[in-house]
Parts: sequence; structure tokens; C-alpha cells
Amino acid sequence: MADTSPDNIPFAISAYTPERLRGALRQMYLIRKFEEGAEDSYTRGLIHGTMHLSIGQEASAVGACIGLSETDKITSTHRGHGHSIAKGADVGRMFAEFFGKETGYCKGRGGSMHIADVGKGNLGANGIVGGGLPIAVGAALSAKRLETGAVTVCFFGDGANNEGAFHEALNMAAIWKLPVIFLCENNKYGMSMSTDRSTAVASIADRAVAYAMAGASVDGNDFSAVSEASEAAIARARAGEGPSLIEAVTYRWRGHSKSDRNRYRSKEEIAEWMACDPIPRMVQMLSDHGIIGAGDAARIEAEAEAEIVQGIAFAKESPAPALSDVTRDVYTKPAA
Amino acid sequence: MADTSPDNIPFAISAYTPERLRGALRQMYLIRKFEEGAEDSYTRGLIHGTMHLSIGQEASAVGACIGLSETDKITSTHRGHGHSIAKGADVGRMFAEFFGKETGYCKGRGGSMHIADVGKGNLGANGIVGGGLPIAVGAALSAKRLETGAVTVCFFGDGANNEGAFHEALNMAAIWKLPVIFLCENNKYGMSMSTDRSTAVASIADRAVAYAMAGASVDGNDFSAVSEASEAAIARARAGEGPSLIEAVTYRWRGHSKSDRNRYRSKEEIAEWMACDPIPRMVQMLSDHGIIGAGDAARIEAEAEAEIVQGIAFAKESPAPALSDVTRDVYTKPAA
Amino acid sequence: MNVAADIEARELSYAEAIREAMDVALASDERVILMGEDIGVYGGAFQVTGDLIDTYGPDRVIDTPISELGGAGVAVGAALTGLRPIFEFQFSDFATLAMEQIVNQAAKVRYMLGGAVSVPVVMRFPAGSGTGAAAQHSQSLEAWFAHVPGLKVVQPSTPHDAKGLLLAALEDPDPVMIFEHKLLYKMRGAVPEGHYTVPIGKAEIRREGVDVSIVATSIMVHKVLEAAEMLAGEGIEAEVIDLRTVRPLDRETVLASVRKTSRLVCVYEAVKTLGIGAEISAMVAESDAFDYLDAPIVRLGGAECPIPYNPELEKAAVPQVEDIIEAVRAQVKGRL
Amino acid sequence: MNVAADIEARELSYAEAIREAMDVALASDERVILMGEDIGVYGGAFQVTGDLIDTYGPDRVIDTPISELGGAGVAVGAALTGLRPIFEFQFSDFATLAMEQIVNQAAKVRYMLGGAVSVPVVMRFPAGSGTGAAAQHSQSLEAWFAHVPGLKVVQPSTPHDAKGLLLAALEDPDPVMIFEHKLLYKMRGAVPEGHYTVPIGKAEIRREGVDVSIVATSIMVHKVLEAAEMLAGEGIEAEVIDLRTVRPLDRETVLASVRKTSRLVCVYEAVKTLGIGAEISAMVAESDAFDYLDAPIVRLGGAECPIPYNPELEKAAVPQVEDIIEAVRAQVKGRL
Ligand SMILES: Cc1ncc(C[n+]2csc(CCOP(=O)(O)OP(=O)(O)O)c2C)c(N)n1
Ligand SMILES: Cc1ncc(C[n+]2csc(CCOP(=O)(O)OP(=O)(O)O)c2C)c(N)n1
Ligand SMILES: [Mg+2]
Ligand SMILES: [Mg+2]
Repeated sequence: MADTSPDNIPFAISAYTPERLRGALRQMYLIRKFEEGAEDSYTRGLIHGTMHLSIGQEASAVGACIGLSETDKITSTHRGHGHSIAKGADVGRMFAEFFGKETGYCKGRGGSMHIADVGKGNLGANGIVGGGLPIAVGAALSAKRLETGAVTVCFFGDGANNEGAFHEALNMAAIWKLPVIFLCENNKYGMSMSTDRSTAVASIADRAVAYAMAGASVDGNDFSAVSEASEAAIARARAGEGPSLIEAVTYRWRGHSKSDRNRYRSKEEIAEWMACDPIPRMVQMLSDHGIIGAGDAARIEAEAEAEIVQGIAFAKESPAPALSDVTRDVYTKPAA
Repeated sequence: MADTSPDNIPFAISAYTPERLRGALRQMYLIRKFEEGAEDSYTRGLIHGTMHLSIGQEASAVGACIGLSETDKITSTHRGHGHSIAKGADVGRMFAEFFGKETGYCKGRGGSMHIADVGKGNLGANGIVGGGLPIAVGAALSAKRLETGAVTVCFFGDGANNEGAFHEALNMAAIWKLPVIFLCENNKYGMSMSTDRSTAVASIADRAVAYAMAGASVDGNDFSAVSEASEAAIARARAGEGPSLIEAVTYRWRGHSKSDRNRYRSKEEIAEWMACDPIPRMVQMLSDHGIIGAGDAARIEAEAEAEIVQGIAFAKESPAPALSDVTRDVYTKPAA
Repeated sequence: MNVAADIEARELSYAEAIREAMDVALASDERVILMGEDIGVYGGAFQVTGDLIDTYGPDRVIDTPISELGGAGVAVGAALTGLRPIFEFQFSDFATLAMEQIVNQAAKVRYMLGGAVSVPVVMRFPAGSGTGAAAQHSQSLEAWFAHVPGLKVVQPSTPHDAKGLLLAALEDPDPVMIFEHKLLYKMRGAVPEGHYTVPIGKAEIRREGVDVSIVATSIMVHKVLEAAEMLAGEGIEAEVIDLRTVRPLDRETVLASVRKTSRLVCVYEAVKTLGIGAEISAMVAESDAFDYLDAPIVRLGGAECPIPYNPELEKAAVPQVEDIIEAVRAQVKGRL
Repeated sequence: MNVAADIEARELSYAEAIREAMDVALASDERVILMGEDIGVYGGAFQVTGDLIDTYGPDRVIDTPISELGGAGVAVGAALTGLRPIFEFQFSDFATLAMEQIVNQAAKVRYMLGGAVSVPVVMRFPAGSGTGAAAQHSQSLEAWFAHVPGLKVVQPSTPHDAKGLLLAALEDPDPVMIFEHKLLYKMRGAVPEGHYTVPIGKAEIRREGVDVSIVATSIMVHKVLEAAEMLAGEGIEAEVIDLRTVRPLDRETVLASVRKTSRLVCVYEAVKTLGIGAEISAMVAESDAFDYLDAPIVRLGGAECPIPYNPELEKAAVPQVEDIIEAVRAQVKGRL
């Protein structure tokens, strides 16, 4: 039984309205169902190419985005479905992109690794590990110069933290005190390489010191913990106090991509982490604090499921791009 | 009057024979005179292109190299004359390179920014800021795999510490525990940009934390301090305990290169640092401890001067490369 | 043929013309910012930005740390979110550190996102040999960029075009790469005041002639014009085309000239193999102008070696006026 | 024409052939090491290294962190100091992060040092489209490398050549870049056991013919051979040349063929503009073979756009068998 004495009220419960909290749960379900739907679609041959599923990481995506408005930006990664949904993307258009359709977010040109939703502030997933880090700093530079008040959350993985781009981006964000939050989803592996083997420090957050930046490491499967650290960072950013580095420790249940034979981690390790599923933990917290009642979670889950079914149907029915359009949109203004 | 009680004997005095110490002083003079000779030659139109002088930084070059043997390696920078001399290069061949002659270290193909002396373990200066960092790690990987026992000292500047290459190189050296020493000559500026403006941390050595690496910041104008930190790092490297980061705080008296108008620092700042000249400090230490007597310093200086005069003469008289050889040495083995 | 020839024009140097373009842009558009290493109080390595920081301050004339990948990426991110950055690489050679952001991000993001965004970033690349800075500071890499759909690539050869193309680039919604030859910075020429543009994608006929078409880029335009005057003395009238834009090519101007003269020589400084002359030659050889050709298409490009340091070797590594004269003579020899 | 056709050969896949070459090299030369992301227990993103780690252990089959610039630089440094590294880029697209070390260091250091060193490094680049991985994972960038003196660049099209060229590259004292097409990895073909080499710099005539010469690279060789069979049914006998090495070019083989057939078509997957076909075409157009040409030189290259995600668009972006047939038909149409 959770402790519900005032002192022990989780941050999220005190910070957000019941409606927003239920919305967050809904997004977490939607992410889970989206990934399952994607997996299923892949098996049915509806999806070309590869995909990177974020099952198990729903709390970090949703916890990091709950404090953002549509004018705030995110940059995302190859494992970006959760980020997109957390930033408000429509799952129908996401599936359409996955299926290579003209109605997809990228009109079928980008696929899973490039889903973006610029209107909602999602500047896009990225196929290049670390590719979004400097871009996020640039978005924060725009916000500062144009005084939009926008904050940028830059998602990246533990693997990306060894790219030179990480170092250069964090240093520039720090010296210029830019409103950007570096949110590292440390799922313990960059493809097959564990952080133990790839990274000289035990916690990615330890690297904040090298940029005189606020750094925090949180349980990435705890929605409340992620949102708490994120809100603090957002507040710092909006107050002109510069960037923050947050490490959300989490785990991906599935392989890195469809071609992963999972030879680098044990069944036991996976099982342990599956026992720490962020969704039941969220459900538990919300019901402990009376935000949802009996049956609510199941209903929200079913609604999410229905949204996914509808999204897949929309995507399937959507038209494919015309082959004659292959060189469209290379340039905004084709030259003279 | 220096304190000569046993407790206060500087590291260098207790660690090195009088002969080696006098050799170190000789090298420091040689560097100073080389740079002055280069400057003078430039004024006389003997040198094409640009040059980066290290006047004021002699203690860090010599202090970092005194503990190395010829099988140990260094990688150097655009400001590399001091490193070359400290690693045993012949000033005649250095000038010859500067003058673009066939007898130069690079046969006139490389010039000042590429002087190398592979036989002595100097893998070369580098025109790319940060370019030598991963190469040094590679040399250390060779040493470890081939069990040569060699240590590699990687010189780089404060400006280079913001390159992605710095981050990637230090991380790899750390995870693989390689015998490499990252020696940052922090002369306060990367071209016109002060470390205050370019670098999020006050001391480059603070960044060692991000690689769980031994880090030290020392007075780079104090030969003994640099050699002490270097010997400790060399010992760690030879013992298989991995890499170290040493920051030697120093100053370049001259402009960044010949085209520098010095608009970014004050005359007062320069004067302050000139008062802290590493060469008189070395002379003082050696005479305080009886390593040199009256007149020795002047004699050593005169010898260095003579060596430079001779080197310049050799370089002047040397033949230029044949124009027909312009594409020689692009490949070791020109293809079939 | 100068589009602004009728406007009263002063003489400015190529560097001053670029600075004036930036000044015009900074004054008229709050979204324009400059980024680069030492472009502030130092005025830029080649004094191109000069004193612009005095007028526009450090928030709009931004010194970046030595972080080319990150810096370029920040510019890309800023361009995606409302600013109009002009990013200066200190030497074009350092673009090797930033190809990821230029090629994978800036050039492709619009296409990958199905047209949802534009990337109005301008990048400036001081390029070419002749300054005695050797192999890592003298490259001509424009052909790499011209191989990349999504980029526009220009190479102004005169102060007039340097200003007009930069202003055109700033108005262009797509990423424009400007390759400036370092040896041109001091060249003077007529430059109209205020705002004007030179169209991206249009070549310029610098000299009319009937015996041979010579297509040249950047500094080679001047060498070719000099050669053309000498050749005129021998009765050979060369038509000299300044390509100006290397992506996209102005096919029509080149083809019309070849149809007229039946002979083609391409002159460029970059390494001959796969330099821009390869594309010009291949473009002509696959066009209907092929039928007009009376002689093989000759390319004069850089030697197949890195740029050497020795000044005579350095000259031998790129086409000189005499080489052009000789090549053209040989080309038209058999014309009767 | 297979140099080893008389040796008893088993069928292996292209990936297995490469693995076998690495196995042979690791077994016979202690200096050989493999480096790359996930090449250890994971077996490589495309399972090329497979289980080599089981035989040679993690000290010789080295998983690198996600640090392409640093990793490539470590390989360069190791090659300079006695090791023989084979560095795998997980996708050739990520070479954009490492161009500095490849182009400024590996390619130039021998020349810049006047021949004092060699850089026996081999780099492997899984390249090309067709896997549904979109614009940042599908590029064909070999032309960039072929533009760089100091590098040797090969593109094996068969399992036999993949093994033989890799073993040749390992024996070569200079940096060799191997571009492997991802769609070829599963292709099977005869591969001799043990050690043999395929010479770098020699093209191979895959089919003799008299009506037209088709020069193709990598996977296009197979599409061209398929097209050639269909064309033979129409009475058109194409000579098919597999270029194999793109730097240096085997001029003689190409020119001899053109002198024979008087017609040339170049087929390659890279973006058409400034792809290798530009160089082939220009090389022929400036040679004495020009006089033998009876028709314009046709190039079939990739479309002028990034590689799109949708599978049909993706196919439309690169030459297909039907495109080749059509182009050749048009080319020989006027032959009577
Ligand atoms: C520059 C670059 N290098 C390598 C890859 C291949 N790759 C894609 S995802 C990945 C692992 C990334 O690990 P991490 O950053 O931890 O993210 P995760 O997959 O765990 O979410 C790798 C190596 C890439 N896409 N880009
Ligand atoms: C990658 C790269 N970027 C920029 C430059 C131009 N540049 C040469 S030296 C230098 C300053 C380097 O500063 P630091 O590392 O502190 O060395 P210092 O000159 O102070 O010795 C710069 C910007 C370069 N050579 N290479
Ligand atoms: Mg990870
Ligand atoms: Mg410095």
C-alpha cells in the first residue's frame, strides 16, 4: 500500500491536474500499443525497412514532455515513436509514414526514423546517433534570440553520449546559457554495447560536471521522477539559467531493431526489467492517489487500442506517393 | 632565496641527474631561440605561409617529454616546434622544413604545421585542431597490443578541448585503459577566444571526471611541476593503469600566428605573463640547487644560439625539391 | 553582362564585398546572425567579418568554440527554427568535421520530412591553395558538396558576385554553400552599394569567343582570362565562362557555348579526378552538344596529390596561366 | 576471366567471403585487428564479422563506442604505429562524421611527412539503398573518396572479389576504402579457399561485346549483366566492365573497350551528378578514344534526391534493369 501522507505525495500528483495525469497515462498506453501495432504490422509485411521500438521506455518520453507546450520543441532519435506521441502526434499519420504513404508525416519519404511533427514542435527523429544534439542547441539559440520563450528537449541515448556531437553541443549550450534540456534515455545499451563497456563513467549524468551544468539521474521508469526532473530543468531554462542534463535510466524490452539476435544480454536481465514496467507503476500511482478509479485504466487502455486500430486502418487505406514525385521537395526553391 | 631544505626540494631536482636537468635547460633555450630564429627568418622572407610560435611555453614541452624515451611517442599540434625539440629533433632539419627544402623533416612538403620525426617517436604536428587526439589513442592501442611498453603523450591546446575528437578520444582511452597522456597546454586562448568564453568549465582538468580519468592542473611555466605530473602519468600508463589528463597552464607571448592583431587581450596581461618566463625560473631553480654555476646558463644559451645559427645556415644552403616530384610520396605503393 | 553595371559602383575587395553583404543583411533582417570561429573581435581569420561585431554585438556576431560539427549543427537547428545563420568555416578543410550535419541533416531534412521544413542556412568556406598553409589548409572540396542533392553550391570569382551571391543565398530558403578562394579576398573590383543579388544557378560569360569554350571556376576564371588575352594575340579567341554556381549547373549557358565553338576546356583548382570539370565534361558529352565537338574535352585540374608546402611545388600542384595557354593551344591546333 | 576460376571454389555469400578474408588475415598476421560498432558478440549490423570474436577475442575484434571520428582516428593512429586495423563503419553514411581523419590524416600524412610513414589502414563501408532505411542510411558516397589523392577505393561486386580485394587491401601499405553494397551481402558465388588477392586498380570484363561498352560498379554490375542478356535477345551485344576499383581507375581496360565498341554507357547507383560515371565519361572524352565515339556518352546514375523510404520510390531513385535496357537501346539505335 503506497504511503499517501502529504509528505510522500509524488511530485506528479501534486503538480498536475487529474485530467493531465489521465492524459499522460493515455499517452503511455498509446505508445505501448503503437509499438505493438508496429511490430504486428511488420510481421504482416506492411512495413519496409527496420524499426526501433521503445516498449518499456514510455515513462521517460511522456514524463519529459508533459511540461512542454506546443511552442516548445523536441528533437528525437531513431527510437522516437514514444517522443512523437508524447509531443502530441497523430498515430494515424505515424502509421501512414511507417507504411510509406503520402498521408504520413513525411509523405512516405522518411519512414520511422524521420517522423516529425513540426506544427506540434517535434523537429523530428534522426537516423544519425547524436545528430539531433547540435540541432536542439540551434533551436534553443533561436528561442533565446527571437525571445519566443520556448524550451527545447533533446532526447538521446546512452550510446549517443560518446559521440563528439554530445560534447560540442553540451559545451555550447552551457557557455551560451541556452534553454535546452538534454534528456538521455539510458537504456543500458547502444545496440549491443553496454554502457559499462562503452562509457568511462557509471552514470551519464556524471558528465554534466564537464559542462558546469545541472545534472540529474532519475528512475526513467517512474513517470513522476522523470517529470519532476524535467519540470525543474524547464523552469531553469525558462528563467534563463541555462541547460540541464537529465539521465532517465530505463530499458528497452525488445531488441535494438528487427535484426537483433539479443546475444549481448540475458533473459534474466530482460525479465527483471519487464517486472519494472512503467505503465502498471503509473496506474498504481494514479489509483493510489485517487486519480483513476476501478476500470479507468482498462478503459483508457481500450481507447488507446481503438485509436491504434483506427490509425492502422487509415494508414492502410491511404494512397502511396506517385513515383513521378521522387525528386519533389529536395529544394524549397528549385534553382533558376 | 629559495628554500633548499630536503622537504622543499623540487621534484625535478630529486628526480633527474644534473646532466639531464642541464639538457632540459638547453632544450628550453633551443626552443626559445628556434622561435626567435623562425620569426626573424619570416621577417626576412625566408618562410612562406604562417607559423605558430610557442615562446613562453617552453616548460610544458620539455617537462612533458623529459620522462620519455625514443620508443615513446608524441603527437603534436600546429604550435609544435617546442614539442619537436623536446622530443629530440634536429633544428637544422626543422628550419629546412620551414624553408621548404628537400632536407627538411618533410622534404619541404609539410612545412611548420607538419613537422614530424618518426624515428624519435614524434608522430607529427597537425594542422587540424584536435586531429592528433584519436591518433595518439591509436598509437597507445598499438603499444598495448604489440606490448612495446611505449607511452604516448598527446599535446593539445585549450581550444582543442572543445572538439568532439577530444571527447571521443578520452573516452576510448579510458574504457580501454590505454597508455596515453593527454597533455593540454592551456595558454588561455584558442586563437582569439579565451577559455572563459569557449569552455564551460574553469579548468580543463575538470573534464577528466567525465572519463573517470586521473586529472591534474599544474603551473605550465614551472618545469618541475610539469615533469612531476607527467612522470606520475607515465608511471600510471606503464603500470597498465590507463590514461591521464594533465593541464599545463601557460601563455603564448606572441600572437596566434603572423596575422594576429592581438585585439583580444591586453598589454598588461601579456606583460604579467612575460614576467613569469619559464626559462629564468628554470635557471633559478637549477642554480638554487647547485645544478648550474655562475655563467653556465649564459654558456648554454650561447650554445643554443649557435646551434640555431648553424641550423638556419644548413637550411638556407639546402636544395629545394624538384618540381617534377610534386606527386611523389602520395602513395607508398602506386597502384597497378 | 554585369547585372548591376549601370549602377554607380565603388571598388571594394572581395573580402569587403562579402562583409558589406553581411552588413546589409544584418541591418535589414533581425533574423540574420553570423557564427564562426574568431569572427568577433578578431575579425575572422581572413578579416572577412572585420568589425561587424562593433555594430551588431556578440549576440549576432557569434564566436563559436572550436567545434565545427556542433557549430554547423547549431546553425542548422537555428535555421530550422526561424533564424538565418551565416556560418563561417575558418578554412574549408574543416568542413570535413561537419559533413554529417551538412549532408545528412541540412541537405536532406526537407526531403526526409516530405517538404515540411526548409533550412535557410548559408555556409561560407574559405578554400584553395596559394597561402603556404599546406595540405590541411588548402583543399578545394566543392565537388563533394555538388554531389549532394539538397545543397546549392556557389563559387564567386569577383567582388561583385561575392556580394550578390551571398545576398541571394540569404534570400534562398535552402542551404547554400559558398566557396570563397582565399587568394581572391584581396582582389578589388566594382561593387554596387546596397542590396542586389546575383542569381544562383546562372553562369556568366566573361569573354566572348568563337574558337574554344573555357569553363572555369573561382580563381581560375582570372587565370583563364589572362590566358585568353595571350591566346588572342595568337589568333585564338576563347569564350570564357565563369560557372559561378556548381550545383545546380547552368547547362544551357555551357551547351550553347560549346555548340558555338565546338571545343571545350574545363579549368578548376580542385583535384582533377572527380572535380567539377568531370561533371561539366560528362554533361556535355551526354548532351546534343556532343555532336558539335571537334576535339576531345580537356580538363585542367589540380595534381593528384595533397597541396604541398614549398611555394614552387604548391604552384606546380594547380593549373597556372601557362598550363592553360598550352592546353588551349593543343586543343585548337587541329582545328583547320 | 576469374583469376582463380581454376581453383576449387565453394559458394559463399558476399558477407561470408569478407568474413573469411578477415579470418585468414587475423589467423596469419598478429598485427591485424578489427574495429567497429557492434562487430563483437552482435556480429556486426550486417553479420559480416559474425562469430570472429569467438576465435580471436575482444582484444582483436574490438567493439568501439559510437564514436566514428575517434574510432577512425584510432585506427589511423594504430596503422601508423604497427597494427593493421580493419575499421568497419556500420553504415557508410556515418563516414560523414569521420572525413577529417580519413581525408586530412590518413590520406595525406604520408605526403605531408615527405614519405616518412605509411598508413596501412583498411576501412569498410556498407553502402547503398534498397533496405528501406531511408536517406541517412542508404547513401553511395564513394565518389567523395575517389576525389582524394592518397586513398585507394574499391567496390567489389562479387563474393570472390570481396574476399580478394580485402586481402589485397590488407597487404597494401596505403589506406584502402572498401565500399560494400548492403544488398550484395547475401549474394552467393564461388570463392576460393585460403589466401588470394584481387589486384587493386584492375577492372574486370564480365561480358564481352561489340556494340556498346557498359562500365558499372558494385550492385549495378549485376543489373547491367541482366540487361545485357535481354539486349542480346535484341541483337545488341554489350561489353560489360566491372570497374572494381574507383581510385585509381583502370583507364586502359575502359579505353580499349570504347575503342572497340565506339559507345559508352556508365551505370552507378550514386547520385548522377559527380558520381563515378562523371569521371569515366570525362576520362574517355579527353582520351584518344574520343575519336572512336559514335554517340554521346550516357550516364545512368541515382536520381538527384536523397534516398526515399517508400519502397517503390526507393527503387525509382536508382537505376533499374529496365532503365539500363532503355538507355542502351537509345544509345545504339542510331548505329547503322
Ligand atoms: C552516427 C551513427 N552511428 C551509428 C549508428 C547505428 N546505430 C543506430 S542506433 C544505435 C545505438 C544507439 O544507442 P543509444 O544512443 O543508446 O540509443 P538506443 O538505441 O539505445 O535507444 C546505433 C549504433 C547510427 N545510426 N548513427
Ligand atoms: C579543426 C580546426 N579548426 C580550426 C582551426 C584553426 N585554428 C588553428 S589553431 C586554432 C586555435 C587553437 O587553439 P588551442 O587549441 O588553444 O591551441 P593554441 O593555438 O592556443 O596553441 C584555430 C582555431 C584548425 N586548424 N583546425
Ligand atoms: Mg541505449
Ligand atoms: Mg590555446
